[in-house]
Amino acid sequence: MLDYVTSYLSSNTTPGQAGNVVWALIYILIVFAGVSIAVMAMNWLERKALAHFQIRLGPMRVGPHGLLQPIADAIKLLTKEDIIPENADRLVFWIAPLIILCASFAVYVVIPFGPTHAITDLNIGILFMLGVSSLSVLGVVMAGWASNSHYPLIGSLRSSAQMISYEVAMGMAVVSAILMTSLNRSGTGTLSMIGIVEAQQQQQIWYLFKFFPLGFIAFAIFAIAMVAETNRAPFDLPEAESELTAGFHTEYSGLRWSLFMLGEYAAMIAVSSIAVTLWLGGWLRPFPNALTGATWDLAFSLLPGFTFLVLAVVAWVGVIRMPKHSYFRMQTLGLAGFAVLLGLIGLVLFAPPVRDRIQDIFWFTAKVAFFMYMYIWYRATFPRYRFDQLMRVGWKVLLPVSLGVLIGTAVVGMVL
Amino acid sequence: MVPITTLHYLVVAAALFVLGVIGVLTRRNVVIVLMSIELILNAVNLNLVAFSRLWGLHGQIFAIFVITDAAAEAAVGLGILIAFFRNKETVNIDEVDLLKW
Amino acid sequence: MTPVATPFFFYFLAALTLLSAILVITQKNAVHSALALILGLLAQAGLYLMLYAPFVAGVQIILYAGGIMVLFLFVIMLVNLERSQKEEQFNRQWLVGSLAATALGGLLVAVFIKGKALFPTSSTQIAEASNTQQVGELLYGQYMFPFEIASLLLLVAIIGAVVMAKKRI
Amino acid sequence: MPDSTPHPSPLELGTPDKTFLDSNELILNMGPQHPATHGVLRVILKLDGEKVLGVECVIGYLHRGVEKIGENRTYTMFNPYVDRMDYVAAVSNGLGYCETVEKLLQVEAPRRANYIRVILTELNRLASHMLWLGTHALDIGAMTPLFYTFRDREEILKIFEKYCGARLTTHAFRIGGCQYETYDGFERDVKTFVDCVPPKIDEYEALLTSNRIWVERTKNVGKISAADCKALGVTGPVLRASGVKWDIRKALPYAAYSDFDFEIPVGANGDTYDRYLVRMQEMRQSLRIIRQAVEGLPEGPIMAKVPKVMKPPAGEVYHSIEAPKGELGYFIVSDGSTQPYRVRVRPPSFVNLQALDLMVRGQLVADVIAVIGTLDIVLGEVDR
Repeated sequence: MLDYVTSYLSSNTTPGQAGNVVWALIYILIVFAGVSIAVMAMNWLERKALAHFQIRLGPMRVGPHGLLQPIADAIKLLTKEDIIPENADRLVFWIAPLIILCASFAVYVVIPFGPTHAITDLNIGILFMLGVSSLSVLGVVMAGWASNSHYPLIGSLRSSAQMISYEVAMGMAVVSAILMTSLNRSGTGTLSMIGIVEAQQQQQIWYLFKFFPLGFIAFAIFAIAMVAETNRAPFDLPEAESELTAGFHTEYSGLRWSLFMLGEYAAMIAVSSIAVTLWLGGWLRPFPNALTGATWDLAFSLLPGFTFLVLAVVAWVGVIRMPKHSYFRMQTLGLAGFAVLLGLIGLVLFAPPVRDRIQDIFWFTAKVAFFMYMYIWYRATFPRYRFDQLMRVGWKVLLPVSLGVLIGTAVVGMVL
Repeated sequence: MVPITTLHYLVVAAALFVLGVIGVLTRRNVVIVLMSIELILNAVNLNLVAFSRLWGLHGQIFAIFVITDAAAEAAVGLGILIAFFRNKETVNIDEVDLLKW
Repeated sequence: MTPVATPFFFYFLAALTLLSAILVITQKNAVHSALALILGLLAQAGLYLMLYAPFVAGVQIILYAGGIMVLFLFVIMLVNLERSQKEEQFNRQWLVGSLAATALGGLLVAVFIKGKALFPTSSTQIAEASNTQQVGELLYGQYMFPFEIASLLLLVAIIGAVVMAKKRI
Repeated sequence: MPDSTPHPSPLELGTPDKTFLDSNELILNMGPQHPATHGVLRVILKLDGEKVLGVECVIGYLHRGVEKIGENRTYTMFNPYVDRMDYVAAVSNGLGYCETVEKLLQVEAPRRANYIRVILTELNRLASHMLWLGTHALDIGAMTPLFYTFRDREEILKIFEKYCGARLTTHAFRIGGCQYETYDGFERDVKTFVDCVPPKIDEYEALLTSNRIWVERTKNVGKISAADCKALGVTGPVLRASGVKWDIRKALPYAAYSDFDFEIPVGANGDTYDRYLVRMQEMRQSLRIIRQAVEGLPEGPIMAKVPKVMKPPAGEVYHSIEAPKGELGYFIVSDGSTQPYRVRVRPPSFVNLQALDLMVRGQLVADVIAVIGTLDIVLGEVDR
């Protein structure tokens, strides 16, 4: 058993490539559990960050600083009555959230958290990702139709029109990044997610900065399109509550509604992962060219543990600032426990074997977290586009620009 | 267990083709007839890809062309359907019996 | 990468494909038909993967399941009439039609069994890892002209669909 | 000036007899329970796809018969009722009513009372505009300004609370002056507030004014020409955004407004963006007025001599003030008894709402929401 674990730890391929079913299953479990936890954390973080943007406190009651709020929410949603409208198409109504959930979770099969930390490495990785994530349109359309109500139907039509429109620009931007992978000696590019990051490593540049500003424009297009693709502000018109109440999931409640939310957040993380993989160097650490040498390597490898220690200190400050009243004792203890937990994780991350293994995951997660923060930031800042303006942006601005970038990348790549 | 050969795929494709043909011949709803046509195209695709295993990649290329063709067919077919529906308010294929209205 | 449990997955996916195809042609509600078709298309993508055609599988998912079927669902929602579900689903010649089609199927199977000997026993080894590159090279090399024709076809289809479906142009 | 443009014909409502796909026209009912109609307004939209062919407002869901109540109460007793019309700008309502009755009684409020009235009314204008900004931005999808404006509006309400004990329906003024002398520290509170608000307004503007999406959502949306405004009797910021420099505070000064130096911001295009800019400017001008008033706050009595039982001479009087939403007029007919013979209110929201149909024709559904927001209606005032 131990041998098995160690043999895995020293392996240099993903479980899927190695054809190791057991490890693949374990990985699938880890990744899906991790994503579910990340979604819950994201839920808390979004409410908290949004609240602080808006000079509010956000959840404060359930657990210290509302840390247990997502769990309370989950319990509430699970125990809620599951209402199916009288005239709804029950079968389709049932399946729709599952499709969205499956589509957004299936994407994680190919996301490379590290050179070996991926469930598998498909050689059509990015194609697979785009394809599977485009399947969630089906869920949206079905949910709107099955509810047998006007607002969800209009919401779902809008939503699917939006997702399909932005998929085009998104695909073009992705293609221009893939073109860059072929700029090596053998002249063969790759669609594999791991291959794309390795190409960036070989070319010693993140594609964000490649052929500046071409790579940057492609990235910007993708970054805009991915917000539209996940129906988030400022492109959240399917859910424009001042116009359509809640869009395609108006009639959903309880568990099924929470599946939609889970799917939405998982999709947000998934598209951010694509962006990170394609343009921000995936698991590669920042400044690999400028800050080289053993010292810098050590410093960067200590960063994950250090980050957790900082978080622990922040949490501990929270403990100190808790009101000294018996009423708050449980909360204080809970927060102290959380701080200690963070600190322990930080310490564990300093251990050399863990450190080496965990580094790529850390950088990948940090980059994705940046995008997650941007999502929240957009939501706090921007008003909502009108539908025709949204379509105009998608078709008349992003698509031509992405085509131009694609051609530009091809030409520059040929010349160089 | 018998190893899976190309013939297995061909039988599946043939069955799919037959099901598609049955759908086209028997259904009255235009939308489902169009979907049955997609089934037929898919059967062809499966055949092409299965053969590409024997004789190189050309089959796959043709499968891609067939998919393109299916997209075009679906778009035009559904466009016709909408125009038809607008005028007659039915999706019954038996009533598509006028060349011009 | 060698596929695991090939027979199992083959039979599973094949059964899924055929079952969903049967559902497509028997369902009363067009949306249910479309859902069954989507399931079948996905199962077929799995079959393509087993045939070492990952690129076609990807295209199948993106174009068919993500594109064409959404179009179908859109149109079904626009033309979904309660009436059409209540009326007769099969036309009068359904028995003749099914018999003829089954006969055709029988013919095909007979041909397969007869001509089994003609099949090459060894399949050519297709390098899966470079499948996409090879498809690309063929598509932009040998099949350049058909490729352009296909794009023209799509353009014509777009214009045609718009002309057909738009109320006033 | 007669209106030259042909007026839109009233909507012919009715369900389309064709099915969903084929129908060119779709009747959609928005409200009365809709998050974006600012209360219980019901709007019936006639749509061609997403394009609005016309709207019809169904009002009266909040009708309480305020005018009829006025005929059955003495002049003093009716005073608190007027606060319940435009509950967002209760102080303005009270000012209008008190001044009208004073005009009827032919008494003048003392100078100090007038100054206090101006300070409170302008503070109320700020509060009203802040609430408008927050909800308008929320309708268009920007969540954050709502919280910022409510934070700052809270300060105003605190001043109200300290002054008269109530936050929303203040009943701050009495016929003939004010009942309450300013509390200790009133001037300091107001000055602090006036000092700290301009950066806050800058903050709102930083979030919205040059925000591309905001500009795209509001520019050329809900346009209305000056001529149409005049023809429909539209007043307030909506009228000024169309380029008409009409503000009763300047044109027919009341209270102590003639003492202060301020400008009337006007727009040019009469679209939603201009109305936004005009209101933002008005907030700054209000601050200017408050500063002048609080710095020059005179000493003296706060109440004129008015009889305990008011029996104004028979006659009629119309008086109007510039409420945050437009011209708020009171028409009171007295028959010489203790109760008015007839009270008629000219509510700015009600009149401005009539322009909705004209403003949204040819626009999209999403614009209807933006336009309802920009009209800044309060249903309590529309329905009375």
